[in-house]
Amino acid sequence: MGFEKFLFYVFALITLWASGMVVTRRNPVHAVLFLVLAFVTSAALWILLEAEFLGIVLVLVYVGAVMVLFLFVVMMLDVDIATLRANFTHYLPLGTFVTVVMATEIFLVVGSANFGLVIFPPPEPISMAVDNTRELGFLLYTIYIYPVEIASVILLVAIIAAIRLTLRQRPENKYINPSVQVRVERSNRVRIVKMASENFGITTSEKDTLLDNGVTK
Amino acid sequence: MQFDAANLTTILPEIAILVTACLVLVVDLYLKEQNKDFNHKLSLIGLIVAIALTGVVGGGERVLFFDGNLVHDGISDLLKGSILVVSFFVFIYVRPWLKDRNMLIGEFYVLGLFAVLGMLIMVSANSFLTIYLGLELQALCLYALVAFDRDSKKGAEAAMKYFVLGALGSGMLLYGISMIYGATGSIEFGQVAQAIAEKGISNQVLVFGIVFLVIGIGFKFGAVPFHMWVPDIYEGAPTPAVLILGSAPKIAAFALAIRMLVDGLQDLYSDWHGMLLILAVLSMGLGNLVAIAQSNIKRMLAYSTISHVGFIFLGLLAGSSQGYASAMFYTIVYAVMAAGAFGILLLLSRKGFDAENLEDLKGLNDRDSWYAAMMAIVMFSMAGVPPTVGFMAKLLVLEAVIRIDLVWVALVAVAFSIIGAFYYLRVIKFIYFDRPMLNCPELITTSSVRVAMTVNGLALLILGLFPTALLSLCQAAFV
Amino acid sequence: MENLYLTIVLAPLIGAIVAGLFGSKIGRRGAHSITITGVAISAGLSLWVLSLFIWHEQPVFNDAIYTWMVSDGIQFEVGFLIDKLTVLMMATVSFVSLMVHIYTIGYMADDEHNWPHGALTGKNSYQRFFSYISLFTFSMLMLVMSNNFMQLFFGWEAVGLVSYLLIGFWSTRESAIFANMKAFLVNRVGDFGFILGIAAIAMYFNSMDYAEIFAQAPAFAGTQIEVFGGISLMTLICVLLFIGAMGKSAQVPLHVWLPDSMEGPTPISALIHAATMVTAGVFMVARMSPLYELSETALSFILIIGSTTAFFMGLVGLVQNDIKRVVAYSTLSQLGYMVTALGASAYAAGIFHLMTHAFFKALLFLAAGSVIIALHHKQDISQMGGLRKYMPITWLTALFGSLALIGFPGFSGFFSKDAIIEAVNASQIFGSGYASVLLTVGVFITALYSFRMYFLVFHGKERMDEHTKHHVHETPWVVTLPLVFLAIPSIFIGWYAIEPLLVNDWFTSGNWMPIVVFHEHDTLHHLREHWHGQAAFIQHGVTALPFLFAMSGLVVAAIIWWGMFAWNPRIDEKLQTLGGPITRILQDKYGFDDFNQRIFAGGGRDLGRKLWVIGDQNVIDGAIVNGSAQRVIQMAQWARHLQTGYLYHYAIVMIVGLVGLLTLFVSF
Amino acid sequence: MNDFPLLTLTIWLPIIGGIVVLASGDKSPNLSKWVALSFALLTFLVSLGLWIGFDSSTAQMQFVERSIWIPTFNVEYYLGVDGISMPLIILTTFITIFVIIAGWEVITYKPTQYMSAFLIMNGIMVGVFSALDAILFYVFWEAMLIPMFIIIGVWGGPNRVYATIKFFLYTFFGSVFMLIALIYMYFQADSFSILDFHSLQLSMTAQVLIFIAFLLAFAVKVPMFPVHTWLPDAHVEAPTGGSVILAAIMLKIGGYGFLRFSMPITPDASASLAWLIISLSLIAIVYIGFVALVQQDMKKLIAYSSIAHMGFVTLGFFIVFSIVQNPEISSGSIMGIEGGMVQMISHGFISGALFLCVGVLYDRVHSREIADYGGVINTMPWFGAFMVFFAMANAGLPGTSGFVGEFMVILATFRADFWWALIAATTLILAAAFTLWMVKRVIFGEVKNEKVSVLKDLDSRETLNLSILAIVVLALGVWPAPLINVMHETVSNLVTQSSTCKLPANEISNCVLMQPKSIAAISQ
Amino acid sequence: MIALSDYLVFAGFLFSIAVAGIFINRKNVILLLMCIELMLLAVNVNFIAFSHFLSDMTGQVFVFFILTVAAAEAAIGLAILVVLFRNRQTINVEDINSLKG
Repeated sequence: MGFEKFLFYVFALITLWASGMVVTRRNPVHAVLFLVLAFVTSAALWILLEAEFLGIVLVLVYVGAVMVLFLFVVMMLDVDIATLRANFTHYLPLGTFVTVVMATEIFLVVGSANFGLVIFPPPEPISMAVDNTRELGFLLYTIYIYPVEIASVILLVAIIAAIRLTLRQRPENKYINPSVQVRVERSNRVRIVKMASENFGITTSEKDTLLDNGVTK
Repeated sequence: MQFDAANLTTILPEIAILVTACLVLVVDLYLKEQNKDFNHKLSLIGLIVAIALTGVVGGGERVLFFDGNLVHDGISDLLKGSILVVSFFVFIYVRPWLKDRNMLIGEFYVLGLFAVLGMLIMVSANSFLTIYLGLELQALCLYALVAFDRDSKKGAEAAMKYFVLGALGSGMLLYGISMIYGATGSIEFGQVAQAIAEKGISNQVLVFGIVFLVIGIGFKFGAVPFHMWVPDIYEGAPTPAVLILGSAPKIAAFALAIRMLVDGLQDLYSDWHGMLLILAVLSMGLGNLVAIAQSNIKRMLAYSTISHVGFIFLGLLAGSSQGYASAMFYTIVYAVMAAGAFGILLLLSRKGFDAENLEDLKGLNDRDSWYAAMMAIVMFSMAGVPPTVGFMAKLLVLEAVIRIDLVWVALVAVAFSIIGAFYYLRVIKFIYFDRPMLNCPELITTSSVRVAMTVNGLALLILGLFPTALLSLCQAAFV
Repeated sequence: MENLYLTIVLAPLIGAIVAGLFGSKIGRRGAHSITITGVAISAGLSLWVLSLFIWHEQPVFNDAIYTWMVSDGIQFEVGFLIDKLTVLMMATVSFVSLMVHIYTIGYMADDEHNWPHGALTGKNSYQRFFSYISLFTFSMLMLVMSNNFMQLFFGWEAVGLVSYLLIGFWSTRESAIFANMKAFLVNRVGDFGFILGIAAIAMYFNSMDYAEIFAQAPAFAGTQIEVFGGISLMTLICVLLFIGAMGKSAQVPLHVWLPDSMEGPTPISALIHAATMVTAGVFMVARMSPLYELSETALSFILIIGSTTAFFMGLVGLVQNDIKRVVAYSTLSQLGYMVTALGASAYAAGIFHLMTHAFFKALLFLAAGSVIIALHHKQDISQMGGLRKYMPITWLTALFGSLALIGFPGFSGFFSKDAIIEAVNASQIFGSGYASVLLTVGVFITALYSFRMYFLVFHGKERMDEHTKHHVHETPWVVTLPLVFLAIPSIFIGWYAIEPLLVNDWFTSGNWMPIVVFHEHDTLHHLREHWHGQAAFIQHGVTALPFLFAMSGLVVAAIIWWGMFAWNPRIDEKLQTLGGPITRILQDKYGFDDFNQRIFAGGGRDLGRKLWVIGDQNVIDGAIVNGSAQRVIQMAQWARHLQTGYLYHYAIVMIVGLVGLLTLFVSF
Repeated sequence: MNDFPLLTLTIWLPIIGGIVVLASGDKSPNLSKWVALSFALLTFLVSLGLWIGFDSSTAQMQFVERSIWIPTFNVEYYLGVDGISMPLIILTTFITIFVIIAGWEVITYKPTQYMSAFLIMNGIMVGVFSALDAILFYVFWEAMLIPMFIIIGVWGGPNRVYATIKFFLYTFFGSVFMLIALIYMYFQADSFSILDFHSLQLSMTAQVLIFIAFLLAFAVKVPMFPVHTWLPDAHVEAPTGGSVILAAIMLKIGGYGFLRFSMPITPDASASLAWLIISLSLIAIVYIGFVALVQQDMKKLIAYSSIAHMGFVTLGFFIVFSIVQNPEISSGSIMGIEGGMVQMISHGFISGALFLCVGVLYDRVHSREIADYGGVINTMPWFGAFMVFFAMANAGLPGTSGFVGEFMVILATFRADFWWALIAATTLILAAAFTLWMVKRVIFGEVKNEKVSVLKDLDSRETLNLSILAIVVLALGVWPAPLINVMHETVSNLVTQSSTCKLPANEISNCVLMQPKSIAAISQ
Repeated sequence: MIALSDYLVFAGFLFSIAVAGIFINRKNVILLLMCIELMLLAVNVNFIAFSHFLSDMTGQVFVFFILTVAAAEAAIGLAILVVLFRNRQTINVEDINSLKG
């Protein structure tokens, strides 16, 4: 067995193991970390498949961004592990059964009967001249321009939605609003009132005026 | 290769919506609390423009654009038009509700419009990629809309469920797509069909993939057993969100089915026919049955949706252009009915109170006999009682299945529709036979809503009496 | 002539309508004058037509007035058949009716007393009564003048309706409205058979018209049909029709309604339940003689039923104390005589007795009524007596009536009854022996109960209370005049009518024979052959057995209820206790009423209740309709629990669905 | 005359009227009442045009209007009447007038909606009778449920919800299967025209299945024996007008369906299943007769008597088949159907009138319990007179229209079988028994309680209503010929159709009816 | 050499594991999200493998978009999660069943 094949098995097994860990770990932080591992190894597999760009992207974007986001959320919602003690034996029989059935069915379909080397001989290794990334880019901006546009909208939506859902000013915590501070005027702060001099026998009209001036006796 | 401007003219409606959405997004920042109404107006204008543009660019032969990523044909025209119109009504209905809860903010409209955009994209998609992206665009907006009321526990829960299950569904859909891609080497429907035709009879892998696709479709429609999200989301989500995701997206889902199964995999009809049959029977059965047990009207309508989906599938599984046309007719009609039904619910709600239980409809006839009549029409139409259009729709799909000698399915269908009639009648019972509860305030309604609701209700009647126009459109789409 | 006949029929109808609808406007005088005019017109015309038939060989009229409908080729028409038989009936009916009309003026004069205070029904009851009896006259005429079965049935039921209305006239009396319902229902039992008979005729003759049917009848004489395991068609038809007659003419066992019908005002007891309506059955059978002649079985059936009625109902008359009921039972027994005559194919004799009976029985009833008026509506003969000197006319006429009834030589009843008895003796068909015995003995019974009543009412010392005795006096002329007018024919009509009717083949001669008698059934030939005039007939009669029976009955009655009664007023009760069980049987009228009440009325209601509760409420509605609804709802309640609300359950369901579809559709 | 769209007018005039009245709202109820009444009268007058212009010498459809409605399934707007439907249409328009009048002062809650409901109902029912396109027929047939559902539910008695939902679902249940049958036949005939269905060759199995589907629909409507339980409830709870329409017209639609669909379309199936219908009818006559006997509620009693009477209708219709199968019986089949028809018409008037009578009492005392009455005639003599009259008509007294139909049916039945006729004739006793017993307890006797003692006699409105009906009942009883003549041709044609074998050539051997050749014998 | 089937089987198992994860995880919503990410990963592997063996770039393009969408999905999903947590102070799946029946 060639070196490639060896690599394939190593990475594939690690990925499967890691993902198995992901679904069994009770501690979300561990789970996320295992997920990261799974992603990294599968990225390696993609590179084996001559999809370098995607492999890199997977590591950068996914591991770098999405997984960090996951971690961040997990940390933020400080879920105490105690309550997450699982008793997942309850549905285990059914679960395993169904999963096994599904796995075997998938296996039967995608097994070498349909996709063996006979039917799908391995393609000629692409020459170094051909740049996977460039090709991809070329396709994206010619044939797949329309999907790219849609994708951009999707990302926009994601931003809007995320902000709308999470960003909120709590009334209870006080914070400074600069624009209000700037727009403040003198009249809002000080008010000058005329005081009448101390003399008795005031006419009612004067009294009114005094009262108008806000003097209280 | 040079870029053809014709590409852009065909997607003018989409562009219009997109522009409107962005406009709203920006303008909203500069609007004061009191004149947030402008968002509303702007969105409506945008929709009208889009409708107009659909009319302008509509018609003509079936042409591919964007190197086969987008198709423009009768189906897309008709479905786009109906999606836009339905959404137009929807936006009118939701306004008072939002106003009462001063949620009349830009994001709602932005998300709503983007959802519409997503549906438009799905409708005119010609490759698995495009359709998937459209789907996701729409789905993401809807997830957000369901959770839109940030302080509602139920809303959050509903959103969570919707999201997780939705993601699961699209994951399966993708798996199926990957299989089809693997088997045919293409993701463009036309080429897929071609490849299959060359390969000849269906092979294992394709069927395997189709199963996943059907699941994706079933999920979008909410067909049993992929319906579990429907009732919870309908109940938990704020009613405007339900209104949006309960009406037009069904049309989009129909497009999903038509594009993938018919444009792409028509040759494998014999394979997916059976799957749809199972889903159809299950949906009609469970939907009608469980709806009886509901006291929450939103939930009841959710189950009724499921049962209607069963009927739509009947049309699809007929596999003939006749059948597709009838299914299309049914879908559009259903969208209109749903819009009307939830519109009434919105009317009955007011600040701090959502009309959710059947009791909330009590004595509607005394409170406002006109809206009562409209609701009655909607209900009878859902129950499929002539002369409302609901009957015509049922008639067409039954006709389609009997045409392929599935009389027993037709019998099952009508048998369940009898059960179904019961809960629709119960709604009418509350509207007409009961007196309103004490201290229930006057209905606060705007003239625009009244007009819209009137059009909506009477449309069901008129379409029932003169179905030819819409029907011939549907059939023209499938020649 | 058609218009003439129409006038005869319609005149009373118009009177009825006017008096009925506008009674309150035209008032009492208007009401009775218009109705009486109407009836008088038809009576006069009928008599005139009769005279035409007697002396001027008036041709038979048989034609349709208008076509009721045509269906399936059968003509349903309304038309008249006027022949000798019909005119006789017309004359009798309209004449008696006229008398009753006049009499009613007096009888109903103070009808207000019969109504509770403030009952609006009592307000115009006088006019209503007149309108009813006029309506009755119309219906009865329609019945007798009809020339087809459809119209016959119409008249048949119409008279039933009027009798229903009149028996229940005093609608506030529980007994009255019970009696009229009973009468109607029992009659309906008869009509049940009658309509089936008509249906049979319609099926085989494809016509409703008498003439056509009689013409075709002989052809069907031999026809057998497979009902009741093979039976002659004619027998079936005749028996079915006769069941109708049993209802109308109160033959055992459908007689139960007639005694109760005495709840109605006396005039209608006279008119409807003695003179005319109850004889409709007799008339019908005579009319259908061409059919009945074809079935001896039916004739025997009639013979037996009739004679049984004649004898046993007479017996019951012995123990009655209500003056009207005594007369009612005598009516039953006399009807029995007529029917027996029919059974013996002596249709003419039957009709003859029908006529004479109409007069003297109407007379008796009216006399009874007059007594009742005089005693302020007391009807118990044990509370009467010695009325002879208070109301001479009534007394005399009643005496004549009773003599005629028991068939005292020379009186009309004598001729008709003797003719019947002779005919029955001459009859050869099955059951004739039984019949003749009963009839002959029946004569004794008749005399006994008639004169029991007579003596108790008019002789002996007055047993009524002082108050009544103080007021008792002869009734006004409107009452007595009809008595006199009826007394005359009761005495003489027999003498004059017997010769033409029975001897000179009035019915059975001419090209159109109203009554057809086959030679082998001709039981009157003996009478005809040995006819030497009325006097000789009387002579021969007084030597015959019936006369002896009658006389002995009279004598016994005189001894007991006149002689012995003088020194022991309680003799009547004594005798009845002496009778022991027999009396009891007679008093509860052989238990017919109890039986019907318990079995038919009660049983029917119980059955209905069971069907309703078990069938409708429990099974159909409970189990099936609502039951299935319940099941559905239960299923729904169960199914909604599939929606647990747990996210992972939803996911599981989706995935199970996925796996399911995979396993189902992917071929591995 | 025939080019003028008279039928369309008869259908849509009242519907438009209903909408007008509805739109007028409850602001000026009196005005809208008058509007409603005038529309009803106008409709009646228009429908009289049908009677006048009708040519009773042919069995052809008349006043035909035909235009495409839904091209794709060539569903047509196809109207026309023949001797069977025309009288029923007139009955409908006629009865509606009385219903409107009857609700004049009684209905206080939303009277205009009440009136308009009945007007719309009127139009729809005319549509049912005049539709010659199956889908059109079905649309009207189902649409009819909506107003009735509302009427019972809104203006009904205490238990109205149960009753009306039961009514709706029962009928809905029956009719959906008919829809399937219709669509199935559409694929055979490639048209929804009922007349094309008539000339359709169907295999025995197909016929039987279609027949059963129809049976479900029509038997529920009629209603026939096992599926009758909705009627008493609906009647009891419905307002007077509702009961009248139900009894007078809705039930007839079931009978009409048998004549228009079951018998001509599936003659062989009908012939082989006639025994079923006949026995059900006989059961209805006897069983229901006994049940009616013990009812405590006047409306229930009348409702049950309606069922019994409709039993006569179905009996008369299906007796045809046992007659035409029997060679030595020359005729009788026509009489059966005509009898059934007459029975339907007359029952329309009589039961309607009886319900009006009950309504009169109910409006005064607000009770339908027989026990709450007694001696009514002492305070309401005129009412008593009418009640007794209609009761007698209900008991089938000759001279009233109630007699004609029963008489003809019994005559026809006798031709088929003595025992059937015997059972059928028991109605003479049973009908009289339950009707008169009710009359005895309600009308006659001494004044039962003070409620009765203060009753007011009929006012002019009620008197008008009842007397007109009484006149009609009497007229039909004294001279039914005009009615019969109108339908005669049609019926004999119908007999021809339903006695002609429609099996395909391969099954022609096991066909009990006559081959298409020797028809002449029957329909003379 | 590595056959296409190897990659597909690998992806298939990955997919199954993700599904199983959804099954057996009754507690933490975040884990559900991660399972979904795994599922998408499996799909991506499929696509890339196909595109490699079909030597057709379309698959990679598709993957590119899937990644985009997945990122957006993750963002929104987590946002919803945050909302949920704010409202209910828990993300325990077993506590989130107020909507049912």
